[in-house]
Amino acid sequence: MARKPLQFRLNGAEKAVFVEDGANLLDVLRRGVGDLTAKRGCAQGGCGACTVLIDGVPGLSCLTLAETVEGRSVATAGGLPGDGSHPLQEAFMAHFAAQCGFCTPGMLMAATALLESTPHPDRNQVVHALSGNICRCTGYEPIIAAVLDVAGEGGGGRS
Amino acid sequence: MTVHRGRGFAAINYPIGMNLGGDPSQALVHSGPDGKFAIALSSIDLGQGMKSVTRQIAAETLGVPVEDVYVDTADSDTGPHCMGSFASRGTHRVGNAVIVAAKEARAIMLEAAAEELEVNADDLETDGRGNIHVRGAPGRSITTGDACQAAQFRHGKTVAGRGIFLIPLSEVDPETGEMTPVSCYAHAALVADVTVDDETGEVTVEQVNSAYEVGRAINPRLVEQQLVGGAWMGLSHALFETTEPRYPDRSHGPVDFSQYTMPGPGDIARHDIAILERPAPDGPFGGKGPGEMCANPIMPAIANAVFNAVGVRVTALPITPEKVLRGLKANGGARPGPRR
Amino acid sequence: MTVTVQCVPTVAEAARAVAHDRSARYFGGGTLLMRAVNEGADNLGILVRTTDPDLKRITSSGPTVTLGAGVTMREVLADPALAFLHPVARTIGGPALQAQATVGGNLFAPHPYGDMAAALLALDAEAACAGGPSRPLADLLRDTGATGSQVVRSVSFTRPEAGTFRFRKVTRVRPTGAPVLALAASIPVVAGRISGARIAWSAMAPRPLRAAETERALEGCRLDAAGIVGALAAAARGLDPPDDALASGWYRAEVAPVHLRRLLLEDGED
Amino acid sequence: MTVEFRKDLFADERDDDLVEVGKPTRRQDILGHVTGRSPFYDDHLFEGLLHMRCVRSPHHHARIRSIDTSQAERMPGVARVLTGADVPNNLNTLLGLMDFGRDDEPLLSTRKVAYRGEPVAAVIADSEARANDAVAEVRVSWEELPCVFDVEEALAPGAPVVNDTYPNNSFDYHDTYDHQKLRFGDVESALASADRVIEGCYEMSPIEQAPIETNGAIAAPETNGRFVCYTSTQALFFSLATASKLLDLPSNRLHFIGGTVGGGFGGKVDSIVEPMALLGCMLTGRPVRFAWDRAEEMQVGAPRGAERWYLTDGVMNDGRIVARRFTGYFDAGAYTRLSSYAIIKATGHLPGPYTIPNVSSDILCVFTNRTPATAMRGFGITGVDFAIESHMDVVAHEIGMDPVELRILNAYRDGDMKPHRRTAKNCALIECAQVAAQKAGWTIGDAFNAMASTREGGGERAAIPPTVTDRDGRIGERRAGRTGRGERRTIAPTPGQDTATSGTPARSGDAANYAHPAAAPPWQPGAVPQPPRTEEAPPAPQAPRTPAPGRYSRFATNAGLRRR
Repeated sequence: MARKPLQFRLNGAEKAVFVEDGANLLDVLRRGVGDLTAKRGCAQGGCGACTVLIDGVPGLSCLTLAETVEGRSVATAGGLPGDGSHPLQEAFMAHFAAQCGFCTPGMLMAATALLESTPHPDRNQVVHALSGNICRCTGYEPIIAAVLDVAGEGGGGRS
Repeated sequence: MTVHRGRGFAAINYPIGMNLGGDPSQALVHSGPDGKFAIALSSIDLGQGMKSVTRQIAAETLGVPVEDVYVDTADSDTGPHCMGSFASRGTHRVGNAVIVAAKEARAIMLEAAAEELEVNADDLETDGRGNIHVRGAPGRSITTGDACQAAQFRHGKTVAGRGIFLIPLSEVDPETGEMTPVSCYAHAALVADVTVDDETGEVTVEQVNSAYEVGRAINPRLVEQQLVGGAWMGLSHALFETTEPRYPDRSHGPVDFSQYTMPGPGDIARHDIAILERPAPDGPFGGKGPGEMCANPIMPAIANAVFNAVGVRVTALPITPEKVLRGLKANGGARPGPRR
Repeated sequence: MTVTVQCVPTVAEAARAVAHDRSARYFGGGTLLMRAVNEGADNLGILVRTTDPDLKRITSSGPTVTLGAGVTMREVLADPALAFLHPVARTIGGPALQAQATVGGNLFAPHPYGDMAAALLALDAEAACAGGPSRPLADLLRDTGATGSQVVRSVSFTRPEAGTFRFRKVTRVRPTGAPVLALAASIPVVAGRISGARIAWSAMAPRPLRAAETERALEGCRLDAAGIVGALAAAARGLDPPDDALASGWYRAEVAPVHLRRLLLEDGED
Repeated sequence: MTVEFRKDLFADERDDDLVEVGKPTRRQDILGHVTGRSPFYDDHLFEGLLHMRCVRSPHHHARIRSIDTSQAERMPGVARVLTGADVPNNLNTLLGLMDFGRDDEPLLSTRKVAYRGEPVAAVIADSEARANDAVAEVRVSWEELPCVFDVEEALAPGAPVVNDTYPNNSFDYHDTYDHQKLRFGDVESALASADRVIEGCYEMSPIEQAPIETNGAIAAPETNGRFVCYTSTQALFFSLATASKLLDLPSNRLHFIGGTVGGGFGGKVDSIVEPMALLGCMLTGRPVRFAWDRAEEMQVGAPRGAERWYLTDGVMNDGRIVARRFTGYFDAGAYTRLSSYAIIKATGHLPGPYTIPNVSSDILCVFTNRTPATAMRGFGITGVDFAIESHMDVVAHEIGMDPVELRILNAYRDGDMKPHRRTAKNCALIECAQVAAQKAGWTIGDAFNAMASTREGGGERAAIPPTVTDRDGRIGERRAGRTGRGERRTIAPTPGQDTATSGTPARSGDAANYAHPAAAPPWQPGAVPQPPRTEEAPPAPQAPRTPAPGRYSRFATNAGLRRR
């Protein structure tokens, strides 16, 4: 099986690996360079657990042919502060917006992309931004509330 | 086109723990040299909050701050036996096992403190903030850390405890079904408000009002997580999900999340919740376990609301637009019920 | 099966490479093919991709709009001159998928996908194929099938007059689920009468297609409840709506006139 | 969304003055979750990791004539191809750990398959892509068999036999019946004297647990002849013990690590991925990962099974429900897994949270040619709750009563006797109904608002009535259209009985006196059931398997569950 060299920036650090032909970015992140924060939920593009940012744009790493990120920047939840001090992380913790935690890294990346392009989204914009990310545990409401909280739009009407 | 409003009600109870009992769980508690505690379980945290609930139960029982407790789950070399995380048994069974283990460790900690303070251990109490006082004389105290250190380094005692909780297995009578299925029940009642489009059969849940009785909310936010997420899943079962959309025919079984539908963030209904707490006599601090029962009442409540809205009784889940539309056609149109 | 990826500089070379080998497939945005690779589909040998900048070109300022086949839904949404297509692009997956899904890929997406294809059919788009002449998109889709080997370079169409283009998508999951059905329409009204209407469906047949009988029934009619009666009666005629987990063919056919009516009478203000 | 705590209710039963219990403390694992560092099973990296993929049946029901793995074994990157012959103890039932039911399911099937997707071989290769390639090269010769999908059709005379261990297509309860019974009072007489008899049929759909993390495990050699297994299981020792049995390996050679799981909802108890990964590891000496893809999770991984419930209520015009009869069918799919047990749980749950003086149920665990069913959130309860609460609405509608008031009127209260003959306590249904109605602005009568779970229960409501039993549904009476109305006998309640075990009631014993439908041969004492057959006979009924002593452990050997 052919292997190709691949160089890209991951959370600001240069990475150089050999990848198998046809490999997706998710497998390269997880097994090639050891960033385990992007999760494999379906490898079909349907769950969003593997969402990363590619040059700042949200992308499904399972559907991204790894070689297409040559020379580009990839951001994962692994680039978020390890102490949970990012406002989104803090809001997810405060709103109990995670249960099993498997969808959380993808949710955080989808929300990061939204807030970078739209710092003060309304609820409808948050719903759209998260619409490609499935959460089986929370019923979405705490996640939406957490993102709105960071956006300064209040916590979703909690009494 | 007419969009009809409808309102449905349902009430349920739910058995806590594995049916018939016979499902023990165990816990091991021990203090490090400085009075920080580790709990070893083989129970699983699959999102329901096992680690967090047992941590609070252990801290309450030990009488130490929750920060002084860490729960480690599921290493078969170090964790004692647990039946598993299912059947709403985690809080009830594992929580009780943790209490037993924590009480044993607490007693050793208090004995060490008693020796240090030269009092009787029966006269000591913990304040939950890391201190052990002589009852009625708060000035005479020792920290839980110092007590644990003394136990290990001066008295040669482990500050540790073992716990198991078991409800013995019940027999089942073949002729009458007589048995002891469970020891306690959680309860819920729920009102669903829906709208039904009588041209497309589409059902939208507009509002949910609910009351859930959970025994004791060990952690109110974790209970809320279960109730909100569980009601979402129940709504999903009611209106969306099936692996076999042509059941019993096996064709068109979904293999991805495009075809296996669940409500998206744009489909969620406002849900206003009341939580009732009638402690279970045998539950840990009265706790039951809300994780499964919370998904159940909304399914029939939605079915009943659809009937109230348009007079179509869908008896097979999920209540798809197609089933509602077929019912409307069979009835010759919508037959709205009384407004409630 | 294990695959080999070839990257070539131009669309023309990509088209030649695809034509050269039966196991070769043109790799666009990857939302469908990459899934097939991940799942070990056994009909894939060579993936041919290209970095040809032509594919990303959008010409949207004049009366003729041209979208490179590699233009993504995200790029459509970023172009204010393409506002009439935003309701289409916005519902095709979440933002991450929108950043990968391309206009060209949507033309050949299997049922139930193909909302953008339906929109382009209603806009009477022409498709420019690599190494061939431009041809009406309707003809291309009719002849090619869902897994065609054509390499499309771009699609072009005449910018619709304000208020004449409409799009309606019915999903089980909001806001971006796969379609139960979708329909797009271009409804010019001349002197109070519909003239030259184009209606296209997705998820109502194995491939997106124009609703010829509905279009004929609308010709010369008023755009009101009485005027569209004939069109509604013809709504599902000539269609072959498939069964899937989202809906049965029966349901799709049953609600097609309902959604057509709502598109014609209620969605006009969008 | 709002959340309120009704601390005013049951306040006298509760100590609200605790330090840590009752506090909204953040989750212990939340920092790991929001940094992406929580260690799920697949987040453990191994040098030289191999990947496993299964060869699965394309047929719903077929005999396996032969399996040829030779071409697959020669494919590049392939380390090993497994078949059922490689599994040391290739027959199991999950509840064997509870000594409940007979072993009926192979890990890798060798003789026949009974559902589409059933695994018959597994390829281990150095990448998933190469494993997939080799899977396509395994040649299986199939002989398709007739199949049955509907639970009632599966019980009809002449239906194909799905599961050779249960040739009647139904699980055997107590070695006696094809169903689990509940008998309390005299339902038929009460129905005959009720003002209204209201019937209904309700169905629960098969549902996927859909955890975002699919089932998976990684097994690797540890030192000193042990194996470590990182797993997504919901039940660590359940999976460990199951692997120990299937692999015929002492449990202390297995080291299972898990506990941080990406959702389960019941879908991660079946303990398939662990023994498979371990077997691959044992036979290759290398770390092996077996992870289901999403399509497998949805269509091969066991769902919440379908259920069909027939309900008949006897109702008085004032809303009192005086009789309720259930006939329930659980669609187990091709193998037992946990369905037989769900039925016991459902039986103990009936007739829902209501005090009804006459209740009976017959619930069958039926084998069909579909994916085996297993646990899911609300296991054994969710489907019947949908049936009961839909039916309560039908009853309210039919008799013209407010649906909330109907529930409160019939709700169980502290001290009431439940049909499984245990006294109700700690009830709160009435209060939940009152609070939910109040929140929604749903007006109910003052009398109903004044009722309470703690009042007016017990007394006459604590009595166990004389109960009519029957011997309908003996094993072997395979037929559809069950009525639950067999020959009737009355057993008197044991005086003073409330929470004690009543013992086995006396039987008149003469089976020839019992009525049987014409379609089924009469049951004969001691006769081996001989259902109509359309294909070759299965192997002779197995003697109960005797475990090799000390090789693997059981969790329970109590007589209550051993009665099969």
